[in-house]
Amino acid sequence: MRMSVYLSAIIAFVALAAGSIILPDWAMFLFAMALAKGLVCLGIIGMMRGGVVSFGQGLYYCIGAYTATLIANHLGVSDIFLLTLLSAAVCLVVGLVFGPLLSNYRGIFFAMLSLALSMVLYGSLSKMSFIGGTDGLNIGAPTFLGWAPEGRPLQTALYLYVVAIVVISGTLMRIYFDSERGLITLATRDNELRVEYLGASVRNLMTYNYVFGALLGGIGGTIAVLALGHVDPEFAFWTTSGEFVFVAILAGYLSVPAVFVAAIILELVRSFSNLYFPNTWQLALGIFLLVVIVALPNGLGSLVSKRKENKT
Amino acid sequence: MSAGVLEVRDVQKSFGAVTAAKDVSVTVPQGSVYSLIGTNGAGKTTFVNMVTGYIKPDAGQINFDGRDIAGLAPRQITRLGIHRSFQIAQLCNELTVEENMLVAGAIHGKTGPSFLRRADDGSARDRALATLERFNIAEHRNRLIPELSGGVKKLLDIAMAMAGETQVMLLDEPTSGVAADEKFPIMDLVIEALRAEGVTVIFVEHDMDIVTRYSERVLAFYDGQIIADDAPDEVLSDPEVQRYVTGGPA
Amino acid sequence: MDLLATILVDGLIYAGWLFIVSVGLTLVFGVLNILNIAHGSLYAIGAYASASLVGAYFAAGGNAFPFGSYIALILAAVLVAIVLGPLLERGLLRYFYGRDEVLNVLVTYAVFLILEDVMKLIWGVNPYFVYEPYTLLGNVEIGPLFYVGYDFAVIAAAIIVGLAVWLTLNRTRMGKVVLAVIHDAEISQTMGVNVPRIYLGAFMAGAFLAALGGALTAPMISVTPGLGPNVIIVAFAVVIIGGLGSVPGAAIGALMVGISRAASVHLVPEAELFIIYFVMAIVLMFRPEGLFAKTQARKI
Amino acid sequence: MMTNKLKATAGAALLGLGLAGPAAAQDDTFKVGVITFLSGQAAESFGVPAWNGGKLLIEMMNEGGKLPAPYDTKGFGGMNIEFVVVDEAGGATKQVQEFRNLVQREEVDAVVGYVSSGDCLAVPPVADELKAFTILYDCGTPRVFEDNSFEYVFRTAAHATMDNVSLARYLKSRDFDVPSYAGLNQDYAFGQDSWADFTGAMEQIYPDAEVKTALFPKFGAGQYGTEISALLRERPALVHSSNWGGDLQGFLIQGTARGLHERSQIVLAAGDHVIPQLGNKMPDGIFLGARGVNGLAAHARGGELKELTDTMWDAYEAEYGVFPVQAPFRMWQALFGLKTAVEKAMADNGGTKPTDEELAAAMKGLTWDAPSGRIEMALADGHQAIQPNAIGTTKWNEAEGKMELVDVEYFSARCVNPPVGIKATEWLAQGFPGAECE
Repeated sequence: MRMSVYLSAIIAFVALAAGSIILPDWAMFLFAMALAKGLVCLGIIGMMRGGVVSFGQGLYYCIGAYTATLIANHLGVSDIFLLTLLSAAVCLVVGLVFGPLLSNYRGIFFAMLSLALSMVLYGSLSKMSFIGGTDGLNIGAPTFLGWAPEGRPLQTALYLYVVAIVVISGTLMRIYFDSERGLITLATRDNELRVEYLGASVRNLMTYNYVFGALLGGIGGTIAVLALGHVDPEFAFWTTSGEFVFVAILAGYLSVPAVFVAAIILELVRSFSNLYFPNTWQLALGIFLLVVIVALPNGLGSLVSKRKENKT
Repeated sequence: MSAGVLEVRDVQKSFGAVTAAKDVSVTVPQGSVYSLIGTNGAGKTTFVNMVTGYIKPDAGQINFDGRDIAGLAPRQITRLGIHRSFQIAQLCNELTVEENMLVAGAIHGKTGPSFLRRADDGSARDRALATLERFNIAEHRNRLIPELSGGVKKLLDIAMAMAGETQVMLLDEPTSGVAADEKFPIMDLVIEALRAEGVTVIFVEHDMDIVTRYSERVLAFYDGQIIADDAPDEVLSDPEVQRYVTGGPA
Repeated sequence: MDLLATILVDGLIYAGWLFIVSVGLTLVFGVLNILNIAHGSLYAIGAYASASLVGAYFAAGGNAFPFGSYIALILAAVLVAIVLGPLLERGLLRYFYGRDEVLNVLVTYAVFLILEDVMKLIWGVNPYFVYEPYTLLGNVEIGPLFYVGYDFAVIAAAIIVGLAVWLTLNRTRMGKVVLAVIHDAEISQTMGVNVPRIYLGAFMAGAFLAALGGALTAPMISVTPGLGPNVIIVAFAVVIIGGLGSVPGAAIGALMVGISRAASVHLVPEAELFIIYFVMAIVLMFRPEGLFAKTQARKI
Repeated sequence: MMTNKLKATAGAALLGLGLAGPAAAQDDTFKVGVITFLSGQAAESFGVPAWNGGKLLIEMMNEGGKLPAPYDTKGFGGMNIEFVVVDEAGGATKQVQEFRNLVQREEVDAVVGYVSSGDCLAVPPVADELKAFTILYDCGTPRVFEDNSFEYVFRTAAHATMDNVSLARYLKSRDFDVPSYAGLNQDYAFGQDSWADFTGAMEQIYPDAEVKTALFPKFGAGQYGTEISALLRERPALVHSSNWGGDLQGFLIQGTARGLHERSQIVLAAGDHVIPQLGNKMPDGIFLGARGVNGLAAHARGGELKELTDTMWDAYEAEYGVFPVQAPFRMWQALFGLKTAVEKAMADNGGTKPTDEELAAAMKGLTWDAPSGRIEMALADGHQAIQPNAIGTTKWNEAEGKMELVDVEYFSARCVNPPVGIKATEWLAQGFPGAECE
C-alpha cells in the first residue's frame, strides 16, 4: 500500500514538473502562487480532519513571508532553502506557543480566536512604519544554492521548487492522514468524547494538527513572497485567511491533490473574472463560491474519493 | 489493598440544588459483577460518570489499585484500565465499523499511536477483526454506523472499550435501545467475554430479569444514596427497594 | 471636561451604534446558528436605502416637516428587511441549516461578495449624502465640548432596540417560542412550532437591525462603496466578546469595544487599529465562549 | 490510489482551459493595460474619476484633432489606442499577479496604473523582471525610487512630499500663526507618511509650534466622534488631515457639525476631490491642496496651458456632468506623457511601434505639458516626475451656487520637491536645501 503513495507522488511530480515546459510564463507564475497558497490550505485540511477550521491561517502565511523578507533584507540571505527553513522554524515556534491554547477551542470559537490572533498581527504590522507599515516590503529574487537565475529560468526554478515542496508535503500529509494518528484525528471530528474515553488526548491531537498547519502556512508564505517579491500586512488580513478556507472547503478533506487543484481553480477563476468582468468580479466569484458549495458539499475530493460509500 | 479493587468512599456530588451523590461508599472486588439499579435521576449514571472521570466529585475518594483517581481526566482513568460504555453508544458515525475498531486499536497499540504506521495495515486489521468476531459483529465491518441496529451499536461500543487492557468495565444501560429479543443474547455475549478475562463489571440496568440473571451483587440507588448493597435476591426483596426502585415485589 | 467623562461619552456614542448592528448579528446566530458575514452588506444597503429615501423625501418637499426624515430612515431599514430578508433566508440560507457552522460562514461570505457588487450596480460608486437629519437636533454642550444631538438620539435608539429585543424574547409568548427554537429546533418542531416561520422572522429582524444601524449612520457619513467590510469585523468582535447569541452580551460587548476604543484614541492613539482584536483575544482566552454564553454540559 | 493520477489529469485539463490567451496587439494599435480602483473605498474618489478622464482622453486622441498642439495627432503616433482595465481592489498580491497576466497573457504594450502605494512598491520589481514599460500614475510614496532604481518603471506624478511642504509654505506666506497643531490621518502608510512629511516641514518653517496629538483612525472608519472630541479638547490652532474620499467627507461632516472648523484651522493635503460632492457642506476657509495643480486650481490658473486645460475641463464636464478633480488630471498627465514618449521613440526608430526598451529610453528625463502644468521627469535618473503644486482656500459662491478656491498660491516644482540625489525625509530634516522658490 505504501508503495502506491510514493508512486503517485512521483507521478504527481512528473505531471506538475511538466508544467515548467508547457506552461506560458503567466500561467507558470499563477500555478506557483496557487501551489504556495495550496500549502497553506493543506494545513487547514489537516485541522478540518479534526473538526476545526482556522480563519486565521493568514497569521502563518504572513509570519513566514515577513520572516523571509526581513532575513533576506537584513542578513543578506537569499538562498531559498535556507529562507524556507528559517521561516518554517519561526512558524514552528509560534505554532507551539498558540497551539496548546487553541487546542481547547472548537467550531466558531476556534475560527474566531485564530482570526483575532491574525488580526492583531495585521494591526501591529500596519503600525510598524520602520518595516514599511501597510505598504509592506520588497524582497529580491532568491538564489538556489548559489545559483542566481533571472527571467524565465528564475520562474522555472521557483516553480519546480514549489512543485517539489508541494509533492513532499502532500506525500507526508497523506502518510499522516492514513496513519493511526490520522485515523484518530478523523474520529475526533466525529466524536471527541469517544476518543477521550479510548484514552487519547484530543488536545494533543489538535495541537499537532495546528502546528503542522503553522509550518505549512509559513512555508507557503515564504514561497509566495519569493514569487511575488513583495509582502504587506494584507497577508494576515481576514479576507486572505477567508480565501484559504474557501479553497479548503472547495477541496474537502478527503483528498490531498484536490487541495492544489482547488487552489489552481480559484486562481484561474479570479484572474479571468478580474479581466473579463472588472466591475463585477466579486459577484462572479461569489456566485462561483455558492455553486461550488451547493454542488460539491464534500468538496472536490468527493468526486474521486469513495470514502463516504461502503468499501466492500 | 489488593490489585484491581475499586473502592469508592464518601463521595459527594450536587448540581446546584440537586444532590446526585450523597455519602456514596462501596468496595468492588476484582472480577465481580455488580449491577446498579434505581429510578431515573437516582444517581446511577452520576456514579459511572464520577468513576470514569466525566464528572469530578465534590468530595470523597475513588481509589483504584490504591491510587485516588477522583478528578482525573477520562483518558487518564482509561489508561489505568477502567473503561466504560455509554447509554447512547458513542461511535464515529462517518467511519465504518472496522475503522471504529481500528481507532480503538490504534490508541491502545503497544507503542502508542504513530504518525507513520498505517492505521489499516495488515496486523491492525487482523486484531480489529478478531475483536469484532468475538462480539459477533464482524459481518458488519464495512458498514457505516447510522445503518446499524441498536444492538450492534451497543456491542461495538463495548468492543471498542475492550480494545485496551481492561480491569474494570462500567456499562451504562447496555440493553437500552436494543430490541427485546436481542437483550439476553447481547448480555450473554458481553458478560461471558468480560468474565473470561477476569474483568470487574459494573452495569446500570432497568430490567430486573437481567439484573438477577447476570449480576452477583446489586447496588440500589435512591436520591443520590446507595440504599441497598447485597446479592440480587436480597436487594430485590428489600421493602425499601421495592418502594423506591422497583415499585413492588419482584 | 474631565477626560474620563469624555471617554465615557465618546465610548457610549460608538457603542450605541455598534450595539444596534451587533444585536442583529447575535440574534441571527442564536436562532439560525449562522454567523452572517453578509450582515455588513445589509448594513451598507441600509445606509444606501436611507440615503435614497431621505433624499427623495426632501426632494418631494420634505423641508416643510424635516423631522419626517427620521421616519424615512426607519422606513428604509424596514424596506431592506422586507425585501432582502425573505430573499436571502427563504431563497438561500434555509438550504444550509444544520450544516457545518464554518461552511455557513462561507455561504454568507459568498452573499457578501455578491451584494458588494449588486450595491455598486444599483447605486454606483458616487457618494450619497443626507446630512439633514444629522443637524436637525442641534448641538449639545457638555463642558467645553460640543456634541451633536443626533449622537444622543442614536444612543436612545440603541436603548430602545435593546429593550425591545429583550422584552420580546423574555416577556412575550412569541419570544418564548423563539427561545424554545434557539434551545432545540427539532423538539420545538415536533411540539408544533412553525420553525421555518421563526427562522424567517428572526432573520428579517436581524436584517432590519443591520439596516437600521446603516440607516442611522448614513446622515453622519458619506455613503460610499466599502462600508460593509469595516462594520462586520467590529460587530463580530462584539458578539464574540459578549457571547454568541446573547443579547446582554452584545450590549456589554459593544460597551467594552466602544469604551476601550475611545480610551485608546484619547490616551494611546497608536493602538486604535488593533485594540478591538486585542480585547477580543483576551476575552476569548479567559472566557472561551464569550462573557455571557451559557456553557452546556453534554448528556452522555 | 488511482485518485492522485486522476487529479493530475484534471489539473492538466484545467491547464489547457486557461492557456489560450488573446492574441497580441497588432502593429497599428497600441494596447494599454490600465489598473485603477473600480471597487472599494478608493473607487469613488480616485479610481473611477481617473478612468473616466482616461477613457475620455483616449477617445479624443483616437479621433485626432480634438486637442491643441502638440497633442493633435491621432492616437499614439497614428496608432489606435486600445485598453484593458483591471480593478485595483484586492491588495498587492493580486496586483502582482494581474500585472503578469496583463503583460504575459494580454501582451499589452504599456501598463498605466496604481493608486495604492503598496501596489506601487510591489509592481516595479516585476515590471523590470519582465522588461515591461510601466507608468505609475497616481500613488504617493517617495519610497518607490528612493529605495530602489528601476529601468522600465516611471512615475509621472510627483510623490506626496510636495503636498505637505506646500501646505506649510502656504501657512507661512499667509502669515498664519501656528502655536500648536494636531493631525488626523488614516491609519495606513499614506496617512502616516503624510503626517511625517507635514510635521517635518512644520519643524523647519514653524519650529516653535507644538504638536498636540496625532490621531490615526482606522482606514474606512467612517465615524470620527471620538477623534473629534479629542481634537476639540486639545484646541490646536491647526488640524492637519490627509484623509481622502469617504473618510474625509465623514470627518468634515461630523467635524463641522461640532464646530471643529470654528475652533481650529483645518488644512487638507489632498482635499479638493470632495468639493463636488460636499458642495456648500464644505465649510469656507479651509486650506487645501489637490496633490498638484489639479481641479479648481488648474482651472483658475490660466496662462499658456489654458487652452489644453479648458478643452479637457469642458469635455469632462460635458460627458460626466461634474467638473474634474485631481484624479483625472493625474491620469491625463500620464497619458499625455505616454503619447509624448511613444511619438518621440517613433521619431527615433523610424516610425515603427516602439519596443519597451525604446519607450523607456524615450521616457527617461522627458518633459511635457499637461493640464496640471509642466511635468518633468527630473528625479531618480529621469524616472520620477516633479510638478508644480497649488494650495487655496475654500469659499462658497452663493450667487453661482458653487464652491470656489480663493487666495490660490502656486508653487513651482523645484520649490516643493526635493532636488536630485536626496531623500525626501532628509531634505525636510535639512531644511529644504536646494529649493528654488520664486
